[in-house]
Amino acid sequence: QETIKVGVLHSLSGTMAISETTLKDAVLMMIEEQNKKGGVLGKKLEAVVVDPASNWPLFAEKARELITKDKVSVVFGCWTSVSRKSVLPVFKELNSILFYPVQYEGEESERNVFYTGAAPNQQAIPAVDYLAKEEKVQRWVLEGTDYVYPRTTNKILRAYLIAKGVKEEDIMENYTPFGFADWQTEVAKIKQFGSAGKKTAVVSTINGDANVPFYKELGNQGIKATDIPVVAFSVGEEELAGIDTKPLVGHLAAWNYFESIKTPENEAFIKAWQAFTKNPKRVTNDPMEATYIGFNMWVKAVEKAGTVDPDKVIATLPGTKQANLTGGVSEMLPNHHITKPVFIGEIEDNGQFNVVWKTEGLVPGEAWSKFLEGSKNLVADWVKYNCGNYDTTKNACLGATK
Amino acid sequence: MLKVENLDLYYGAAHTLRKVSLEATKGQVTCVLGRNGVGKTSLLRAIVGQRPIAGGSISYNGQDITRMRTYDRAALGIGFVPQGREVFPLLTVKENLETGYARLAGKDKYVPDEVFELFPVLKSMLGRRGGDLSGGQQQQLAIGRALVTRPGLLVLDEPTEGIQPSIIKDIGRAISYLRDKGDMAIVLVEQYFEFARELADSFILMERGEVVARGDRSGLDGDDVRRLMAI
Amino acid sequence: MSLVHRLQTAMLLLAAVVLLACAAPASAQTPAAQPPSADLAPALEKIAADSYSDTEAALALLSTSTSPQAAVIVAALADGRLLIDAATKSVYVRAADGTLSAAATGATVSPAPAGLKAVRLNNRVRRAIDAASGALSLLAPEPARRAEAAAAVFKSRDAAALPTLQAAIAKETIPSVREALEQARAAILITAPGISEADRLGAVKLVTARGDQEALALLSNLPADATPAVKTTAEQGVAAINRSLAMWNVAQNVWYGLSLGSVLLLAAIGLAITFGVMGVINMAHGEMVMLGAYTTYMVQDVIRTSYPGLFGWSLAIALPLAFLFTALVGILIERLVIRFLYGRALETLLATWGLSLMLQQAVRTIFGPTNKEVGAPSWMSGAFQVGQLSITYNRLWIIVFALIVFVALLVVLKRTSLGLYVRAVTQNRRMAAAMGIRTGRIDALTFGLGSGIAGIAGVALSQIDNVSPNLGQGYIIDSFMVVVFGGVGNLWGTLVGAFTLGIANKLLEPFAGAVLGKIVLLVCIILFIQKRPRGLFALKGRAVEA
Amino acid sequence: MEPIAQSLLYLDNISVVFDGFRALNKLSLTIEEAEMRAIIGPNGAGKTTMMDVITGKTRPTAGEALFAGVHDLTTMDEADIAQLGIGRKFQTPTVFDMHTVEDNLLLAVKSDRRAFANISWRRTSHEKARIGELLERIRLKDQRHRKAAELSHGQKQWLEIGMLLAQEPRLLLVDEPAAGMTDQETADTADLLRDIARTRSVVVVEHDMQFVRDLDVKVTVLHEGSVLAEGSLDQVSANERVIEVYLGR
Amino acid sequence: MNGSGILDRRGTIFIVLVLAAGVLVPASNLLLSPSSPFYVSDYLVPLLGKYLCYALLAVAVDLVWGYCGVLSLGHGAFFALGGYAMGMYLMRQIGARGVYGNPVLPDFMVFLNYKELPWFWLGFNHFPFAALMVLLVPGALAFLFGWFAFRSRVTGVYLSIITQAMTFALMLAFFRNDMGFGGNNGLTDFKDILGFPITAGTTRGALFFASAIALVGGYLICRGLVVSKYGKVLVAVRDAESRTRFLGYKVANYKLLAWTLSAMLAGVAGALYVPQVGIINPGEFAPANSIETVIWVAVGGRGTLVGAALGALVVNAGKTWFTGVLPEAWLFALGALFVVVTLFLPRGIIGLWGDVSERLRKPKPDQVPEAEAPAKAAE
Ligand SMILES: Nc1ncnc2c1ncn2[C@@H]1O[C@H](COP(=O)(O)OP(=O)(O)OP(=O)(O)O)[C@@H](O)[C@H]1O
Ligand SMILES: Nc1ncnc2c1ncn2[C@@H]1O[C@H](COP(=O)(O)OP(=O)(O)OP(=O)(O)O)[C@@H](O)[C@H]1O
Ligand SMILES: [Mg+2]
Ligand SMILES: [Mg+2]
Repeated sequence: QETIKVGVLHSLSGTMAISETTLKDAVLMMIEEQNKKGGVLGKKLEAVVVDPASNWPLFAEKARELITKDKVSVVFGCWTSVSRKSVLPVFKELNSILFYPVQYEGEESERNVFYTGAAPNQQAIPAVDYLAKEEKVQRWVLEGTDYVYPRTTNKILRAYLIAKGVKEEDIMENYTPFGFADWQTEVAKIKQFGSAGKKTAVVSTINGDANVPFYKELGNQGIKATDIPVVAFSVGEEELAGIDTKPLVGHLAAWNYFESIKTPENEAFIKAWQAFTKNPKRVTNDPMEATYIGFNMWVKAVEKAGTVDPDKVIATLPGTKQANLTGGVSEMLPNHHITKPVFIGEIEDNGQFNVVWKTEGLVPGEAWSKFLEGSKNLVADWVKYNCGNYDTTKNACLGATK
Repeated sequence: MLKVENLDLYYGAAHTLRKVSLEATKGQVTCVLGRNGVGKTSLLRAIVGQRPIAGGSISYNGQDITRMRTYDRAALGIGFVPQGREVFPLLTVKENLETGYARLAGKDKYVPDEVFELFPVLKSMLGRRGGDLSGGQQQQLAIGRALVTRPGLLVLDEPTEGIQPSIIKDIGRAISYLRDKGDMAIVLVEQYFEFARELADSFILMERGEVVARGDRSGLDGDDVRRLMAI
Repeated sequence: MSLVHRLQTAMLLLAAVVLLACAAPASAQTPAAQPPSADLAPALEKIAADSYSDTEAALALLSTSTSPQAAVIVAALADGRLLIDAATKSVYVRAADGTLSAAATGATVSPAPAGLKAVRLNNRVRRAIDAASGALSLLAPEPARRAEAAAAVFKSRDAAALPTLQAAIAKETIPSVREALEQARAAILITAPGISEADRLGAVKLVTARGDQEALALLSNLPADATPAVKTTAEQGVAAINRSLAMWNVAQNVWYGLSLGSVLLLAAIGLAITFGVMGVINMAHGEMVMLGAYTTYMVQDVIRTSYPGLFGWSLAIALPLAFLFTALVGILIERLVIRFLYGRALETLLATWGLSLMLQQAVRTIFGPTNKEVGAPSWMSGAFQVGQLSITYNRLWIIVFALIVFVALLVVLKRTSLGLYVRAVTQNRRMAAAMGIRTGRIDALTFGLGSGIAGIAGVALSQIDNVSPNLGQGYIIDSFMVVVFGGVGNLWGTLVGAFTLGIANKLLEPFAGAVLGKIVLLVCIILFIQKRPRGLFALKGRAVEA
Repeated sequence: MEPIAQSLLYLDNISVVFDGFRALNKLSLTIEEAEMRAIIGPNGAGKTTMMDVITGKTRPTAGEALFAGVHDLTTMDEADIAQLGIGRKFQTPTVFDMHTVEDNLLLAVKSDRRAFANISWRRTSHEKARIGELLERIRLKDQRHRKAAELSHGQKQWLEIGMLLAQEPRLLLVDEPAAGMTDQETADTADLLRDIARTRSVVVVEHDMQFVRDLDVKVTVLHEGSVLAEGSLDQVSANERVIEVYLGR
Repeated sequence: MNGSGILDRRGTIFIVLVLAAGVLVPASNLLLSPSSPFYVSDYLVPLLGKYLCYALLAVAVDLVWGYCGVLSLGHGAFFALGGYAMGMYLMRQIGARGVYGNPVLPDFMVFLNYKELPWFWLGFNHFPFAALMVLLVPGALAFLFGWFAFRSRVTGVYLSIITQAMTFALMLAFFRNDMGFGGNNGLTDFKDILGFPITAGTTRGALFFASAIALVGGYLICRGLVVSKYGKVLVAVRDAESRTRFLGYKVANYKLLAWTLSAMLAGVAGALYVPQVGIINPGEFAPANSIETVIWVAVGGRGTLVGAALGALVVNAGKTWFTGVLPEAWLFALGALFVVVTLFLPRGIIGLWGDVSERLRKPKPDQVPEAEAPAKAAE
C-alpha cells in the first residue's frame, strides 16, 4: 500500500540528542495516532527517521537525503538555529516543507519553513514585562551562551529595555561558551551585580547542557529566586528532570506551554505520551507542543489541499487553525509563524512549573523584530506579498527570496 | 636441565633457525658461538619465550615449556640478560633490580650481596635512572638484575659488550663461581672468543641458523671453529 | 504619616510581636479556637481573592496584626498549607499533620470542605512572606531564628520593623545575633527617610564594618535627604569596602581556581594512569567518568525508592561501587581490545575512540538521552563564609576528595610493587615478562585502576555537572591537556598542572570573560609547551631521549 | 693561540654536570687533522658524554669546544655540527628501522641536506656507486633491500659504520665499534679505521684492548670525567692507576 | 622497485578511479535520465563530492602523520580556515540578495548592527583573492605554528595536544559572535560561485570534478614528496628524529615544509567542501572532527596515502549509511568498525590488499611475529 512519508530530522546522538530525541519520539507518536485515525488522504503515514548527529553539515546532507532519496512529503526537525540555517537552502532548492518547533531568535521567514516555536516577541518580551511589572525588576543580567539566539534575543531585549527607560548601566550582558560547566565566577558576578540595591533579575538564554551546572551553582551559592530570579527561555520540564529542583523553587521560565497546565487536551496528550514511551514519569515540554501543533496543521492542510504537493500545502497552510494544548486555538499566520499564548511559570519542587502569569489572548509570532535597526521595516507575508522580507518603506521584497 | 630440540624459527618467511638443538646442565657453561646474524640471539629469545617458534621443543627440568609464556618461564627460574641491555630506562637502578622480585617469595626479596660485590658501581648509583647510566653500567645492571631473580638457568647474550676489561675479568670469575656453586646452568652467547674459551664447558657453533659444530671445551681450539668464526 | 501615628503603630506592633512570640508556639500545638480577631478579617479577605498583589497586601496587614493567628497564617502560606475555598471565600490552614482549621479562628474544621486549593505564591509574595515572618520572629526564642529574622529585615529594610528591632536589641544577649540585629537596624536607619544625622552616621559606620557587597549597596544608595557629612562618611566607607573587597576578590578567584583545578585533577588523574603511565591514548576515559556518574545515579535511584533514609550516605555508597564497576569495565576493555595494541600506541586512539562511541550509545539506549537527576546530600549543599570568601561545601569536598584520591594513587604507584611493575611493563613489556612479571595481569589491573579512578571522579562530577551520555566528552580534552601540560607520566605534574590551569583560568575569567579567557589560556598552553616541550615536570636526561 | 687554530678539535676545560653529578670534569683534549685517537676508560668515565658534547647533544656546563679553530660547538645545533663534517657512530647502534639498508646509506651519503634540494632529487650514478661500494665493505650486500629493523645486532653495528663512512666527515667519532663483533670482524674494523685515518681524524672509544692495540695510535685514558693518562697503549697499560681503575689484574 | 617511482600500481589504479569518477558521476547525473540504472542522483553528487574533500583532507593528514610522525589533532582547523575563506567569498557573492537586501554586508552583520565590512572581509569578493587566501591563511597559520613548535622540538603527544589546543582555541574564537564570522551559525545560504548558481546541476558537477582533480593533484604532490629523498628523510625523522639530526638534516625545516603543505591541502579540501555542503561553521574546528580525520587515516592505512583516502571514503560512506538505516544504533556500528579494524587490520584496509596479494604470491607459515618494538611510554 502506498504511504505518505514523513521525515524526522532530529539529532539522536551527539550534544543535541539530549533535547531532540524527545521530539523524534513525539513525531513518531503522532504519526502512530494519525494512522490509527486512518492516516492522511486515505494513506498511512510512514516515518523516515535519520540521525544528523548534532553535526550541522550533516543536517543539510540528511535533509537532502530525506527529500530526494526517501521522497518525504514533509520534514519535522531541527532544534538549533544553525541546523535550521544549514538545511534552509536545501528546502528552498528542493522545494519541500520543514516544520521547526523550537523557540528561536526570529529574523527569518522562509517560504518552505513553518515556525511553530516562539519568536522573541512570544517569549522574551512578555517575560521581561512580567519581571518588570510583577517583580519590580530594575536591573537586568542578560546571561547567554555565545551564539546567535542569545545574542539576537539580548539585542532585542536591550533595545526594548532601554526604550522602557532602563539605564545602560543597569543591564549586564554576559556570554559563555557552549557546554560551559564551571559557573562559579559567572554566578558570583551575577550576585555582585545584583547586590547594588536595585531589584535584579537574570534573563537566561543559556543553552542546553550548560543549564544544569548553572542552576546547581546558583543553588550552591545560595541565590534564591526571591533575591535574584532567573527567567529562562530554554529550560523546560525535560531539563529540570535532571536537576534537584528544591533549591530552584521560584525561578522562572517563559514558554508557550507547560505540562502543568490543566486542560483536557493536555491531559490526554500527556497520557498518550507516557503510554507511548512506556514511562509514567516521562515529561512533556514546549517544543513537543509546537511539534504537535505543526503536525496537526500539516495534516489539516494536506487534507484540505487534497494533496501533499508542497506548493499546494504551502499555499494552504496560512490560516490553518489548530487547537493547542493549553486551551487556545493557534493559527498559522501568513508569515509562517503561529499565534501562541505566553505563560510564565515558576519552578516547583516537583520539577514542574506553576503558571504565575499568562497573556490575555494569543500573541502572533513576529518574524522581524521592531527593536532591531535592520529589521524594523520588514514584514513577512507569504499570502499578500509572497515574500518573507518585505520592506514596507521601499515597498519591495528584499533580496532574492522568491 | 635445559633441553632444546630441533628448534625451527621464522621471521616472516625467513627461516632463521633450522633444527637447532642444545643442552645445558647444572654446573656447566654452554656457549653458543657464531658470526653476526647467524641466529644466536634468536635462539636465546626462543628459549626465554620472547619469540614464538615454529617447530621443535624446549624443556626445562624435565618440564615441557615449549608453549609456556615468558613470565611463567621466568617464574620457573630462567634468568635472562638480553643483547642490548634493555634496562628499564625510567626506573632507578634500585627499581630495576627490584623488578627481579616478581618471582620471589617475600623473604627472598632482597638484592643478593654478590651483585654489589661484582658491580660496586651499582651500589653507588642506586638512585640514578637506568637510562642515564653509561653503556657499560647498563650492561652491569642488566646482569645484576638477572642475578636478583636467583635463576636456575642463566641465559646471557653477549654479557661483556661495552664493559671495561677489569670488570669483564670479574664477570668471568663470577660466572665460573656461579657455575662452580653447581646449582645453576648457564647458556652464554659470546663473540669475545678468549672469554668464551675460558668459560665454556661445552659449545655449539652456528652458521646460518644451523648448528655446524658442537663439542666440549677441548673442541674449541679446533681449526674448524676458528675458520667458521672468521669472516 | 505623622510621627505620633507612627509611634502608635510601632507600639501596637511591639505589643503584637511580644504577644505573638509567646503565643505562636502554643497555638501551633493546640488548635484551640481563638476569638476571631478583627484585624485579620481584611487580610483574609484579600487572601481569599488569590491574586498575588492581594496576597502581598494581606501580608503587610498580617505583619502588623495583633492576632496570634497571624504568624500561623504566614507560616502556612510559606509552606503552601494555606487553603482557600473559592466558593465561600473562606481561608483554612492545614497543619503539618493534615488537620484543617479556620484561618481566622484556628478552630478545627471537619469534615474538610471540598474544592480547597492552596493559595498561590510567586516570588514577590515569597519575599513579602520573608519580610513579614522576619518582622514577626525578631523576638523568637531561638537565637538562630532571630538571626535569620535580622538578616531578613536587613534585606527588606522595612522601617516598620524598627521598634521591634529596638526591643530585640535591648533584650539580646548573644553577641553575634546582637550584631546582626544592629546591622539590620543600621540598614533601616540609613535608608528610611527622616533619620537624624547622628543616627545615620552611626549606622554608616556599622554597615561599613560589615564590609560586604550588601553593605556596599546600602552605602552607595543613600536616600535623597542624607546630609553631606553622612554622604562623605558613606563615600569613605564605600572606598574602604571596595579596597578590601578587591583583595577578597582575588582570594575568591583563587579559591574558584582551586576548585576548578580539583575538578580537572579528578577528571585527569585516571587518565594520568591509563595514558600517562600505560601509554594508551585513552579516548574512552571520559566515558569511564560518565559510567561512574551513572553508577551514582543508580545508587541514588535505589536509595530513593527503597531506603530513603540512607540518602545522606548515597555518595559514600556510590564511591566503591563506581570504582568497582568502572574498574571491571576497564579490565574487560583491556582484555578484549587494548592488550592486542601494546606497542602500537597510536592505534589505541582509534580503538578507544570506537569504544567511547559505543559506550555513549549504550548508555543512551539504556538510560535515555536526557539528563539524570543526581541529588546532593545535605552535607554537600550550601555555602559558608570565611571573611568575605564564600565557600560552597560541594566544592570544598571535591577538593578534599581529589587530594585524597591523588595521595592514595601516589602511594599505590610509588610504594607498592604494583606501581613498580606497572612502570616496568610499560617501559619494556618484553623485558618485564622476562623478569617474571605477569604482564597481562599487570596491564589489566593498571587499566582497571585507571578506569576505576575515572569512575570515582564521575561520582564527584555528578555533583556539579549533567549526568548525561555526553558527560565524558566535556572532560576528555581538558584531561589530556592537564596530563600533557603537567608532563606525561608524572603524577605530580598532573596535580600541579590541574591546579595551575584551574587557577589561571579563574584569574583570567573576570577580565577576559569566559570565552576569551579560555582562548587566552589555550594560547598560553601552546606557548608554554614551546618553552618546555615535555611539559611542566619534564623528565630530563638520556633516559628520555634514548 | 697558534696550535689551537691548527688542531681540528679543541676541547678546553669542559665540564658537564647532571644534577650534581660531574660526568665530565675540566676535560681538555685536542685532535689534529688526520689524527686517530683511541679513548679508553672505565664505564662511566665520560667517554660517551664527551662525544655528546662534541656533537651538540649535550651542552657543557662550562668550557670551550672549537672545531677547526673557528666553530664554537657549544652553541651550534646537532645538524649544523654534522654539516661541519663531524660524524658519529653511537654506542648502541641506531639506524632507521623502517628504511632498507640501502636507504639508510643513501640518507647518510654526503649530499645537499636542505629540504627543497631533496624534493627534486634523482639518484646519481655517483651515489649508486658509492652505496654499492659501502655495502660491499660492510658485507651487507645481500641484505640491501631488507629493513634495518630486521638486522641482527652485529649487522646493525656494521650498518652504522657504513653510514658514518658515507657521510665522509672530517672528524669521525666512533663509540665502541667492535662491540658484538667476532674477533675477526674486530680486526677488520681496525683495518678499516686505520685506512680512514690516513685522510681524516678519528676518535675511537673501545674497551677491547686487542682492537686498541691493532689501531696502534695514541691512547687517552679518561677517568671520572678527566684525563688520567695519555700515551701509547703500552705506556698507559703500565700505568698503575690505569690498571687499578680500568684494566684490572 | 619498492615503490620508488611516483606512480606505483596502487597509485595508478587510484588516480584512474578518481578521475573516472570525477567525469562519470557528473556526466551520469547531468546526461542520464533519472530512471536509468546508472543515474547518479542530485543527492549523491554533492555527497560524493564531500567524500572527495574529506579524502583530500585525509591525504594531507597522512602526509604529516604517516610519513613525518606528526600526529595532528588539529587539522580540522586548516580545513575549516580554507572553508571560511571560500565561505567568505560565497557570502560576498550573495550581494544584495540577502534577506536585508544590503549590497555589502552579509545578513548576520546587518542584524548585529555592523556599519561597515570588517577589514578582514575586504577583498573576498574577488575569487582570485579568496582562492589565494584558501592557501595562504591555513598555510601561514601552519607555518607560524610549526615554526615555533618544530624549532622548540615539541614532539609526540605534546605536539598532538597543542595542535588540539590550537583548533579548540580557534573554535571558541569563531563561536564568538563578535568575531565577525557569523558565530555559531557560520556562513550559509550561498547563492552562486563564479557567477554560476550554486544549486545548479552543472555547478555541482563542476565542483565534483574540481574535487576529484584536487584529490588527484593533492595525492600526486604528496606522493611526489614521499618517494623523493625528501620523503625518505621524513620517514627517518618519524622513526628516529634525533638520529636524523646527527646526519646533518635540519629536522625542523623538513617537518615545517610537509606541515605547511599539508595545511594548505587541508585548506583546499575545506574550500571545495563548503560550496558542496552549503555551510561552514565553527563546528568544523571541533577537536572531535580532527580526531575523526586521524581515524579515517588509521582505518584506511597510515602511511599509504591511497589508504588514507580510502579510509575517508569508507568511514564517511559508512556514517552516511548507518545514520540513515540505523539511526538509533549507528554509533555501535561505527564504534565496532573502528575496534575491528584496529584489532584485525593493523595496517588498515589497504593493508588487506597487501596481505592478500602477498599471500597469493608466497604462502607463509602461520607464525605471526608479535609486536616487535618494546613500547615506549606514549610516544
Ligand atoms: N625482527 C626480525 N625480523 C626479521 N629478521 C630478523 C629479525 N631479527 C633478526 N633477524 C634476522 O635473523 C637473523 C639472526 O639474527 P640474530 O639476531 O639471531 O643474530 P645473532 O646471531 O644474534 O647476531 P649478532 O651476533 O649480530 O647479534 C639475522 O639474519 C637477522 O637479519
Ligand atoms: N642524564 C644523566 N643524569 C645523571 N647521570 C648521568 C646522565 N648522563 C650520564 N650520566 C652519568 O655520567 C657518567 C658518564 O657516562 P658516559 O656514558 O659518558 O660514560 P662512558 O665513559 O661512555 O661509559 P661506558 O664505557 O660505559 O660507555 C656515567 O656515570 C653516567 O651514569
Ligand atoms: Mg645477537
Ligand atoms: Mg659510553
